[in-house]
Amino acid sequence: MIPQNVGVINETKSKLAVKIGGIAMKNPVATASGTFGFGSEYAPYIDLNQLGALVVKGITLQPRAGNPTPRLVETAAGVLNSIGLQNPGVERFIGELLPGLACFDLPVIVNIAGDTVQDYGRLAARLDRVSGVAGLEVNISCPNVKKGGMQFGSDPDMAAEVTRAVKAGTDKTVIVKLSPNVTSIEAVAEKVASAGADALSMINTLLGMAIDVKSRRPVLGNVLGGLSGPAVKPVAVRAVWQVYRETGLPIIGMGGIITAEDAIEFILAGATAIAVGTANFVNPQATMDVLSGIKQYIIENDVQDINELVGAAHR
Amino acid sequence: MIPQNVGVINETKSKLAVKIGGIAMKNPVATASGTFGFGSEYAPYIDLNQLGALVVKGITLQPRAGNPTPRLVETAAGVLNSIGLQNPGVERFIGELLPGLACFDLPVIVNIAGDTVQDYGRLAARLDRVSGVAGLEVNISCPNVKKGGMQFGSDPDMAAEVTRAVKAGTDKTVIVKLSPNVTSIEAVAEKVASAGADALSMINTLLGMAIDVKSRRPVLGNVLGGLSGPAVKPVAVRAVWQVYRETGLPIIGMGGIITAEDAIEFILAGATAIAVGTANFVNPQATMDVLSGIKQYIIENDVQDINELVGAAHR
Amino acid sequence: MLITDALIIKQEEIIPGFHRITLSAGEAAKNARPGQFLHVRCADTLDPLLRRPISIHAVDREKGEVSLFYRVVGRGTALLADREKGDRVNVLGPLGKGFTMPEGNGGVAVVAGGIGIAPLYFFLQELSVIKICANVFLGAATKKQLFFSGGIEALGHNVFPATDDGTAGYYGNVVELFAQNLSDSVYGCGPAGMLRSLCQTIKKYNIRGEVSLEERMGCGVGACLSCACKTVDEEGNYRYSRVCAEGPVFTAGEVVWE
Amino acid sequence: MLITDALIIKQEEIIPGFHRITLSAGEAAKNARPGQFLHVRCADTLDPLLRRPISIHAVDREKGEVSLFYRVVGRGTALLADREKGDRVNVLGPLGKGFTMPEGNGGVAVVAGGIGIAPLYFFLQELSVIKICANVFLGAATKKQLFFSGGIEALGHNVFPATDDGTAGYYGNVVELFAQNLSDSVYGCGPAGMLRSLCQTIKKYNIRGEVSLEERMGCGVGACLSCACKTVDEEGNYRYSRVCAEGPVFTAGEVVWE
Ligand SMILES: Cc1cc2nc3c(=O)[nH]c(=O)nc-3n(C[C@H](O)[C@H](O)[C@H](O)COP(=O)(O)OP(=O)(O)OC[C@H]3O[C@@H](n4cnc5c(N)ncnc54)[C@H](O)[C@@H]3O)c2cc1C
Ligand SMILES: Cc1cc2nc3c(=O)[nH]c(=O)nc-3n(C[C@H](O)[C@H](O)[C@H](O)COP(=O)(O)OP(=O)(O)OC[C@H]3O[C@@H](n4cnc5c(N)ncnc54)[C@H](O)[C@@H]3O)c2cc1C
Ligand SMILES: Cc1cc2nc3c(=O)[nH]c(=O)nc-3n(C[C@H](O)[C@H](O)[C@H](O)COP(=O)(O)O)c2cc1C
Ligand SMILES: Cc1cc2nc3c(=O)[nH]c(=O)nc-3n(C[C@H](O)[C@H](O)[C@H](O)COP(=O)(O)O)c2cc1C
Ligand code: FES
Ligand code: FES
Repeated sequence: MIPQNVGVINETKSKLAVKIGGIAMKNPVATASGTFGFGSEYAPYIDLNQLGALVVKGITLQPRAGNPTPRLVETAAGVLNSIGLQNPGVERFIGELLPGLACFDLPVIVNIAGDTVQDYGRLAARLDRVSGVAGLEVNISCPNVKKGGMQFGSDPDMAAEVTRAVKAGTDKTVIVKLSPNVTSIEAVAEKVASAGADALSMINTLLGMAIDVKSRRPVLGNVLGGLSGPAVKPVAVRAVWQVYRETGLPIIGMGGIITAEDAIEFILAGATAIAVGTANFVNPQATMDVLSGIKQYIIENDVQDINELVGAAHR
Repeated sequence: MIPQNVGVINETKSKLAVKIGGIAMKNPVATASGTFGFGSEYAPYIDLNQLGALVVKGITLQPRAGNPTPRLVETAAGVLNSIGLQNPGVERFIGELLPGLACFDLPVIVNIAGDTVQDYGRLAARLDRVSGVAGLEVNISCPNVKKGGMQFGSDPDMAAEVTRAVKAGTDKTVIVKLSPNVTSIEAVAEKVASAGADALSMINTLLGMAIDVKSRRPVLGNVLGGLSGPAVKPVAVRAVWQVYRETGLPIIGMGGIITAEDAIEFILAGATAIAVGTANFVNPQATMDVLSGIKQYIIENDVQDINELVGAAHR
Repeated sequence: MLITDALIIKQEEIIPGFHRITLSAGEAAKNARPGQFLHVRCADTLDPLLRRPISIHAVDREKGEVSLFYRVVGRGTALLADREKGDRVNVLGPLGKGFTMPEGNGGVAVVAGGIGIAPLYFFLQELSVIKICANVFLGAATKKQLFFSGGIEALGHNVFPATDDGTAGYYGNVVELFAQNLSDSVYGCGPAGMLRSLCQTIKKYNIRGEVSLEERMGCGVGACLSCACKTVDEEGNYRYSRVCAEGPVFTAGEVVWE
Repeated sequence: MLITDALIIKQEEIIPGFHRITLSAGEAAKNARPGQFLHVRCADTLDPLLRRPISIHAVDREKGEVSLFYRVVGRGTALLADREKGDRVNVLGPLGKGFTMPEGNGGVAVVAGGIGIAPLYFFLQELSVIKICANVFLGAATKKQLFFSGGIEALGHNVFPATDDGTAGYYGNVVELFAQNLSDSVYGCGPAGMLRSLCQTIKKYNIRGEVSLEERMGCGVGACLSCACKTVDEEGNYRYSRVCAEGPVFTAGEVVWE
């Protein structure tokens, strides 16, 4: 019996393989930047090797202390955060954190953020030389940092400029992460695509805030924050749907994925891979539960290759 | 004892009075357009006279059949809808529906929508002559109608043009309803303010969609829909907060208000009045529950006049 | 029409996945008419947010009790099934327009597909009060899903079962079975496909017929226009009617099947 | 560190609004150290979404039971209080860094404000295992909120109560009371204001001290950086530490109060 089972599992495995630019993922399930630390935090709960890809917390050139607290507040079926890109900087990331991931058999994607176009170019060039980095996810959309973030992501031309700078700095796969806080996400996607992006990921958080009626003050230390979690899923699925129609680039879809059904919704909308974010907080095994649910779905629905499902809702 | 109580109630009442442009509201609680029909639907459940204002379903020049079904789907702590402005047209509204509201003692605000700038101007002119209409809420943001809606609301100059057309057509209070599906809601607000709007209301629904993983097709008949309900509250509060800083106009705040605390959050962010939408579906008495909660809050916190709270979180 | 925190008197699982819940709701029991529904709040949190429409299945006016018969298909109905005797559940209603009670002495038929018997049982209760005996065509996938046939006979009606797998009664479609046993008027409820063919049969033989429809609902009270269903009036004008207000019961002639 | 659907053995309302819940969670009981917490899923729906951190209050290793002592302050804790014996509650943990158990024979004090006794009770259980007797300064608004003083004495410790309204023990602030009865090391938990003044006292008299802090949490496992708390190291470098990972227990010297 055992060899048979293994056969089934291996078969399912190969049915699940997807590609994001030059990154081969053994399955479509990635982690969303900033929700999964640098991977090791979740190693006690899941086998990281089972993940399709690991996307680490946003990295900047210099270390950042992050925003004042509170940095997180729960909202209806969602979470507002304003971490403010707290991170040890690219050098300490490369020197101290990345080596720990070398023992795992999975592509590591580094999420990068900068205050200037040059920052992005430099980060790309710095990481280009580093083995163990499969690709870069370019955060042009983080709404928490006053300089940079918001502006790059909300202007198609600026977004394209950042993309070009990153592409110029690296031969690794470049994934540009789009913000939903724009009038036309398709317009940003198109410009970013023409600027040479290999793939897109979406969505970053929605700009939001909460006020405490007792203190009559904003809850978050930083006043504004980014909304994530199930609450935003309809917006995220819509964004993937729209951008899939406009560009031919592979998409990593995210925003409120809790279950395998949520993940499949994104795939049907046009995502080649998906990322699990806020759900990790609720259930540290969420990525694995999503993965096994996807396996079940493709078996039950007799899907030969997960890539058949990508964008299937358009047809 | 009885006279004393009456005194307290009257006193509370006057503490609750607010003004939106030329519209005097006895309290800040209005209904959100499209969620409360033409008022009479909720008359079995609440005393309409207790409302601060009634905002009716969107009205167009000609009758509209609306979108194919399904028109509504539940999402996490929210609802996606694509009603498609089904309405009997302005003439039948004036002839058949408005007279029924004459017996109620509350300002009636008519939500209007058009495909062209001229449509808006004509609707305004037509309603200008009609008594029983306290003001117009200009829907430049409905994402459900392919022509009109989306475009007007997402371009500051177009939004301003619509505002001017409506202002030219009427002396009644003109409230422009802003869409959150824009890169900068402040930019739209500023243009609309300079174009002469008397007040703003926000937010309309967020553009979203849902896909059925069984049929692998979009759930809504119209594919895209508008997201409302508690899920969107952080985005709505943020929009009110941002616009309050930029313009001096009174704001009707809405988006996910279920409880009095939610309403107060909007007021603290800068809303002079608030509207209850999706919550009516959950609880037909939601408007009254919100109102009594606001009363309790101002008594407990010894607030002399609700207007003191407007924008208090900025101070 | 009112809102009540109704006490749960009984929660029964008739067969796996099919529940009957009995609520103490005196006002609703007094005012309910067959074909009307309650709009049920299955959870107190914001997720799931909306109420769920469930037809009134049976009424005991003396005890002031209302029963609902429902199938667990998703989160809302699963949460409702979790509630126990002694808990309270918030209901809004009775809502909507019910079946027209037949007058005179023409033959009356009732055609139910699966869970579609839910509102029709109440209709049959009321028929037996006015001493009308109906032919009841009960369709189901399989024998054990032929619900309440004993109870329906006890009310004085004739039951004609039909099953898709032939495990009981007629082997095949319940509408076919009805077509072989026509009557002057017919009342139907069930899956969309079945109602569509029932409406075709009704038109073909030019008999009187009413069907109860389903559509996703927001408010349940006619305000939000989400529960639209395409209808045509006698002059041939098409429009969207509200299932919650103009329905859920429509005449077979009104409904436009697309 | 693990995730369990723990069976509720007991749910007690100690005084209105203050509950103790006892869970069957063998692994957690075995591994827990005083000061650590469980990350508790109070509801199964998406609203509320996040887990809630609650300190481990008491442990019975033999029975494999863990107790939490919590105050109902919002939706999550209210939902937790609604759960009954026999229900299951999903918990993640034990998480975080606990108190350093004292070594040698210096005097040990414990200072708790209100619900702050929650984790300290477990610490006192462990102290009595290693035969250390502590002076326990229990502060509360009023007499009936001086929790577990009998149990603490039964563990062999000395209890010094202080109440804001003078209804029992010292009339005033528990930190003041401690300042009048200093010891070599002190362990504190309670409201932020109280901990701040406790840290000042600790620095002023240059004694050893640890405090358990609270911050809003996302993941609870160190991944999201939301539970930041400003700390300073021995070289005077400021940084944000994670309450869930580097804490919740910090030395008094590390914490930067702003
Ligand atoms: C007037 C009316 C009377 C009804 N009476 C009964 C009854 O007596 N007994 C009974 O079991 N059911 C009845 N229904 C159907 C019942 O409302 C749905 O099964 C229920 O809302 C599903 O809720 P859920 O949260 O369990 O499922 P969800 O998770 O919301 O959905 C599960 C599946 O059901 C579909 N669905 C959800 N709501 C509807 C709807 N309103 N119409 C059609 N499909 C839907 C969804 O597409 C999905 O595939 C009635 C519906 C209406 C409109
Ligand atoms: C490490 C740690 C251990 C804790 N141990 C205990 C314990 O043993 N017993 C106990 O009763 N409580 C403890 N708490 C506090 C407990 O986590 C909160 O009371 C709980 O999360 C509130 O959830 P809620 O849904 O009931 O309230 P919510 O509705 O979320 O909030 C109610 C109020 O509490 C505030 N609040 C919510 N979460 C926090 C937080 N994490 N920190 C500070 N303020 C918050 C909110 O601002 C709000 O005013 C601990 C917190 C931490 C971080
Ligand atoms: C606490 C937190 C921190 C985040 N940090 C980052 C980040 O550093 N870089 C980034 O591109 N996105 C960041 N995000 C956004 C997520 O990667 C993701 O785009 C978003 O949360 C939507 O997915 P979700 O709803 O599944 O969480 C963060 C989100 C959260 C909740
Ligand atoms: C079913 C439905 C219909 C709506 N119709 C309209 C409309 O006709 N015109 C309009 O300006 N807004 C319309 N809206 C938007 C609401 O007025 C409101 O802006 C939005 O729902 C946010 O508030 P809420 O979260 O409280 O529902 C509609 C919303 C819903 C849910
Ligand atoms: S459900 Fe709102 S109109 Fe029918
Ligand atoms: S709660 Fe996520 S890092 Fe502490």
